Amino acid sequence: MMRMQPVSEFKGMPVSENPAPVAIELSDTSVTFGRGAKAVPALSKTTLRIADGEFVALVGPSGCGKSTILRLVSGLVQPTTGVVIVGGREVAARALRVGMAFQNPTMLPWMTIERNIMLPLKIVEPYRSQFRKLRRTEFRDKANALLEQVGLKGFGGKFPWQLSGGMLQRANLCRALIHEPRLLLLDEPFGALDQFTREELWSILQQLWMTHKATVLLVTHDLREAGFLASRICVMSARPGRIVDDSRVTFARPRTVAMTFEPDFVALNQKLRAFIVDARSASQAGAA
Amino acid sequence: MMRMQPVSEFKGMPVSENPAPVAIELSDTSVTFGRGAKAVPALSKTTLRIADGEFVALVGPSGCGKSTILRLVSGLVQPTTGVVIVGGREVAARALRVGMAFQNPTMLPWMTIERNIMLPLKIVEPYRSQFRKLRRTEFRDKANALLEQVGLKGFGGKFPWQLSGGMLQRANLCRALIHEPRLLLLDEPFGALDQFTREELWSILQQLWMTHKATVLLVTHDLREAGFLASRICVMSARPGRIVDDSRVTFARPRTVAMTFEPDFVALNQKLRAFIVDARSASQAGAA
Amino acid sequence: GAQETTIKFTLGWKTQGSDAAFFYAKDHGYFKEEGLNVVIDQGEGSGATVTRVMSGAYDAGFGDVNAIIQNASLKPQEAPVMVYMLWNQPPFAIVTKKTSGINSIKDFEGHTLGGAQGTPTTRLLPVFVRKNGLEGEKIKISNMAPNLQEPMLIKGDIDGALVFNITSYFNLVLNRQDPDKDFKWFSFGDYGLDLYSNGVMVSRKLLASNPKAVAGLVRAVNKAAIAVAKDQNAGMKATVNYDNLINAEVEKRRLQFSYEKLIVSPEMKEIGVGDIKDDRMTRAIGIVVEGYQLARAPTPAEVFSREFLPPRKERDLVYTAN
Amino acid sequence: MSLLDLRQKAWSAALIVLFFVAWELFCLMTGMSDLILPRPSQIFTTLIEKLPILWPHILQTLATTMLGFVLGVGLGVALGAVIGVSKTAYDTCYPLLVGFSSIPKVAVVPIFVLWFGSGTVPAVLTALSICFFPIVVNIATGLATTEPELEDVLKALGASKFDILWNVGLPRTMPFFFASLKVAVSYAFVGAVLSETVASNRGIGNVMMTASSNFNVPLVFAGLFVLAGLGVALYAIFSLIEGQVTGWATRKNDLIAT
Amino acid sequence: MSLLDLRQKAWSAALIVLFFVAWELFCLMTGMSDLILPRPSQIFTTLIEKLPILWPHILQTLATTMLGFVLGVGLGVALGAVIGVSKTAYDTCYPLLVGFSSIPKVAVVPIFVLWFGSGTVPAVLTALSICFFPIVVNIATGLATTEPELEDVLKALGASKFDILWNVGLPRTMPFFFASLKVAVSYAFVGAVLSETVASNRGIGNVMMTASSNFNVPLVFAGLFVLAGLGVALYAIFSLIEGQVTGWATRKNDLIAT
Ligand SMILES: Nc1ncnc2c1ncn2[C@@H]1O[C@H](COP(=O)(O)OP(=O)(O)OP(=O)(O)O)[C@@H](O)[C@H]1O
Ligand SMILES: Nc1ncnc2c1ncn2[C@@H]1O[C@H](COP(=O)(O)OP(=O)(O)OP(=O)(O)O)[C@@H](O)[C@H]1O
Ligand SMILES: [Mg+2]
Ligand SMILES: [Mg+2]
Repeated sequence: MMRMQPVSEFKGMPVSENPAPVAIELSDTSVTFGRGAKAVPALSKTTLRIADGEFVALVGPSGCGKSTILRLVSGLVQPTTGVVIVGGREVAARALRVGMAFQNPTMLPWMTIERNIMLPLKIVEPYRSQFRKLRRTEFRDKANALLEQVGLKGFGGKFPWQLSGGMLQRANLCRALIHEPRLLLLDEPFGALDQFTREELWSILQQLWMTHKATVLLVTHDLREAGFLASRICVMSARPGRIVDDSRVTFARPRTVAMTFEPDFVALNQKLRAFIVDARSASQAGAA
Repeated sequence: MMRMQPVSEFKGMPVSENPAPVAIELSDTSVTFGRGAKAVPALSKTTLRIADGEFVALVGPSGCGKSTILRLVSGLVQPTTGVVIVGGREVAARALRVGMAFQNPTMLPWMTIERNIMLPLKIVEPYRSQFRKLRRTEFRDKANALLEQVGLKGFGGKFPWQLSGGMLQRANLCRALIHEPRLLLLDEPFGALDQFTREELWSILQQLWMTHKATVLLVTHDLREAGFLASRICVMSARPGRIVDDSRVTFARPRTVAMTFEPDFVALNQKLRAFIVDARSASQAGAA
Repeated sequence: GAQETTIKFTLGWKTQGSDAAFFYAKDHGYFKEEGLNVVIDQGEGSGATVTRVMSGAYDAGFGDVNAIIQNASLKPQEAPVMVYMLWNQPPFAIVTKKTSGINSIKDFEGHTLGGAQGTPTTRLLPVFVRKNGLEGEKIKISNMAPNLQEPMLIKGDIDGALVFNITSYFNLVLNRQDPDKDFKWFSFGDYGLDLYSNGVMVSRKLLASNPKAVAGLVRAVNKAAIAVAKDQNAGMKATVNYDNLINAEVEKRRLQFSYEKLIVSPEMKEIGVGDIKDDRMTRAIGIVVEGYQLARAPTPAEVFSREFLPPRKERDLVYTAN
Repeated sequence: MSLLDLRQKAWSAALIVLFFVAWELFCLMTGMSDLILPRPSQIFTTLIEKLPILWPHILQTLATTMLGFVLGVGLGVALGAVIGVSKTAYDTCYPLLVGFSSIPKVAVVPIFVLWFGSGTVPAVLTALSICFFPIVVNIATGLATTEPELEDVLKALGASKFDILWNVGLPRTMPFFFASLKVAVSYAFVGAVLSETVASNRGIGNVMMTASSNFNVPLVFAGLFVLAGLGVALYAIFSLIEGQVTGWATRKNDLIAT
Repeated sequence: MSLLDLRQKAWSAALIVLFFVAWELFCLMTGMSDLILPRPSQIFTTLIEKLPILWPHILQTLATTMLGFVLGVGLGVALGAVIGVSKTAYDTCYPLLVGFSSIPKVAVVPIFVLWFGSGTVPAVLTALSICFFPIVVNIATGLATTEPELEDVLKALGASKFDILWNVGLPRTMPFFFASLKVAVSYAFVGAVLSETVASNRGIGNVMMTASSNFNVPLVFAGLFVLAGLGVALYAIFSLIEGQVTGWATRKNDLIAT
């Protein structure tokens, strides 16, 4: 078993010193839905820079704007103020190959799971141009291999409504991964899974990241998950959210589940908890 | 702070000795979806008896049939074999006032959150007959009071798609509670919430249960949650699930979040984990 | 031959026995002899024939001269020209049920007459009323489609119908009525409305560009009309040949009716089939101008051209029923 | 958004005007006879000139159409609900209804006239019988394709079939109900006018019939324009209601506009 | 399930037969004249008797209808897609289309005839012009009400508008597309027959017109039955395809049957 390396700088490190090229940059980005009296501020002015190949976890209270940040990065939401730069271009999700697992695993109901998972291959180059040619069965094999990895062997031919909540979520993850994206946006991808399936998938995801070094932005409510997977954890305040803490996680990789029960890891968890408690109470005081 | 009482009989206690009247009874109930070559067994023959006023948590790996059990009890799925008796009548969900929080918080998209939450009042007696009369504003106040309790004050007038995943889940819980059901079926009601919101809601739910003594069947993946809330935890095996363990949880009430970090509680968690690991590996060996 | 001229020809209505001459001419190669390829289409009303020819969709057709008068009044340069007046007598009539208690035209007052909108019978009723000194306000008119007139008359919804006798007579037969015994007929011709009616008309364009074809067409039709007058069975054979859906028995009676009531007349015997008398036409134009409230009365020459008629001796028609 | 909205509306209006201008120019350029296709300017002139005469006819047609339409909507919703809910009704009614609506109503009008006399009753019946089918089809399809997850919300509460229909099925079907109204209202006009041309002493259909036998083609077209105008006016009214009722279903467009 | 299915089908067939029996009895009891409403037995007898004569006419009508229908579906889908996607097109085209479809096609047929001569071309055009509107409306509504969440799946991948239309909008709209086909196909028959009654020497419409002017009412009704039969036959074909394509949307019924 690997030894865990103690971490000293949970907080306060200015992340912008990072020398790697920038994959995602939010500068003073805020989002307000609706207008006038019905306006709902979803995200306060937020500045966030994520380097190429980083694995960033985003944690924060419900409704603070985590999904909104993912949607900004994937170009599904336009910023109300500020800019979003992805892969060097402004809100150009197309500039990078993006894979996104939505919080609500929306599968297209008229397609089988297999075809749902193959969807990115049908849309995204270079797979797109090969889709109609001989490679179709190859792609199908790829989809089924992924399904097997997440424990859904044999469910490729089912329709979405024939799967349980957790199974759908796993299929959703497959769809985000199948085209080997350079930028992976995961919105609570393991929320509906039991602890063991979840831990298995953590390891798989870690393995994937260590081989491909894609940039990953993970939204999660599980601090153990964040600690296990991320190289950096951003904590957000309550709605409208801002980033109130930004910490490096430097445990050695590959990390194991057993590590998460060791004191150092638990200490990290406790620290993060404290931040979130602060953020929540601050916002509640502010609201009162 | 309350002292926690040590628990000795996690396992093996025959539950049928319970003298309270039976609220839910599954006898040799199994469910298979589809037929012929496409048949998917979702639930093995299961026998489960839940007494009136019990708080039962159902845990188990993803896809094992937990939601299917809830759907059996609420009459949404017919058993393939065996019978389901609810409130003394066969698959007569109508016999008891049922409140159900679905795993996927399906709000009717054409109604505001407030109206979605008031839906049970529109359908279920005795509220139904009062709905069109003067009590409408009273009901609205009730809905808004519930919304405030789960931290959604001011969101009653929004439409479902204007809420974040976690907010929807909280609204979903409100809809299950508003008509003060005698039987509460909760399918992972806190899955998309951060730890703190979740813990707050645990306490609220515990409080509710202690006052109203409704029968509760809770599906969850969080063993801490099960331990905190339930008076009995049933562990299911992998698909097609059966109940492999059925334990009493006898910590004194009201339980507090701090209690969940104490050694006895952690020990309970570890024991349950062990069961699930067993169940999973057994099923995987069986499948191989 | 190679030089065949194609003429698109529209009938006045769906296939009827009274159109036998055209089918006979086609079947017996009369058109071919004239170097013509005549394509015969069914029509949507003898008034609509004018529109069809005027618009250029058809070169020629069998239709109502009164509709020509109407159009010639407004657009003398576009209105088609009648070149062969087959129906010498007007078919316009009012038919009443004997049980309705109408014994003379005076009895129309206080009764309801059913009219098909736009048909000459309906349109000319005011002239009929005026010429016969009736009180128009006392006659109620109810509008309906032509094929509803007889059923509604039989049913008693209306007391009389403004009709074409050649159509209505057989409609009553088909409705299992006895049109002679149970019904009274008031023919417009007998009450001062001595109009011409259907004949062969051609477009101004054809007239200008190919007068030889017009002459050929008239010659062929004339020859056929005379032949069918002698042998209606042969005429019916050609008709059934064209459209096997018709009720041959009734249509033969209709064919004979057309000769007996509409074609053969003292005037026809005098001037030959196909021709008109200009003074009678002038009077007829006057009636139409009055009835349709036209701004200008066209001259008979604007409406009818006898330029293409075969010589008088070739236009002796002798009708023998068989 | 309101500015954008205005600009968009202006664009649409301009395009509609453009359509008529193109028509006018087409007629002028090809020297089209007004016996075949009059120019819009001629039609409008005739329309304005003859409006006082046309007015009672317009009211008559509007009244019969609306009556037939309202009855047709009622029948359509009821039949659609039955077909959408019951498989047997689906198998029984659909063939009969498709068969019935494949029959040209011109053939049926005379029967109505002989039974009910000429005038308003057959016009109402024809309007009804021509306009209810699109509503049936859309209501039935909407109900049959309602997501079971939505229905489960009510089923779990022990709701009756009617409760589910009323609270889930019908609201979910509203967008397609309004879609079918657009078809139904225009066909209701066609039906009423059709019947008027067959047997009636009043109404636009009657006017058009007379005008057509007078070779007054501009007046025929004026009648058509009146019909089109009435259709569009009713469409506009439904659109307003639709905007209120089915906003939830077209939220996409809101988001784009934001 | 297959047994249940069979029983259900038998029920439906029985109900349909019952409908005709009721009609027969109604006519017998009221002593209805066959000049107004013939008995089904008379109609079937006439139909079988005249079938050899009717046959070429049936083929003619079927051919023109199908041609008009196919063109109408093409036009309808294309226009519906444009309207469903673009707000400007929605505002521009809807009023024009509602206006156009409020116009009785009887008034338009003569124009087609004057331009294209009588016969097949105006019949095809009339069938087309009468049947495309329901398709437009349902495609447009289906596209406009597609859940943005479904589209987001593709948008996040950087899919083009066309990709989204093809992979999400159209499949999602299929149930309502098929619904509109049921309306469209029956109206296509109406259109073709309408045109044939006005101007054609062949086709069911012509037969019916001739029969009607001969007061051969049983033959008129035989023609109507042929039309209804053709409509139902095409409906049955579409139903088969529909079952394959839109099964996902009606999964509810599967669950009930399970
Ligand atoms: N389409 C929308 N229209 C209006 N408000 C919206 C919309 N989408 C999100 N919001 C609001 O924006 C805020 C942030 O939403 P977001 O989905 O980003 O939260 P989140 O951090 O992902 O929460 P959760 O953990 O519960 O999923 C919420 O208050 C929500 O109500
Ligand atoms: N409608 C259906 N048709 C076919 N199979 C179904 C259907 N609903 C559920 N299943 C199957 O039944 C099994 C149990 O599903 P269920 O939803 O009860 O699981 P679960 O225990 O709730 O899982 P999770 O924790 O992932 O929500 C799954 O394997 C699923 O594929
Ligand atoms: Mg979220
Ligand atoms: Mg579940």
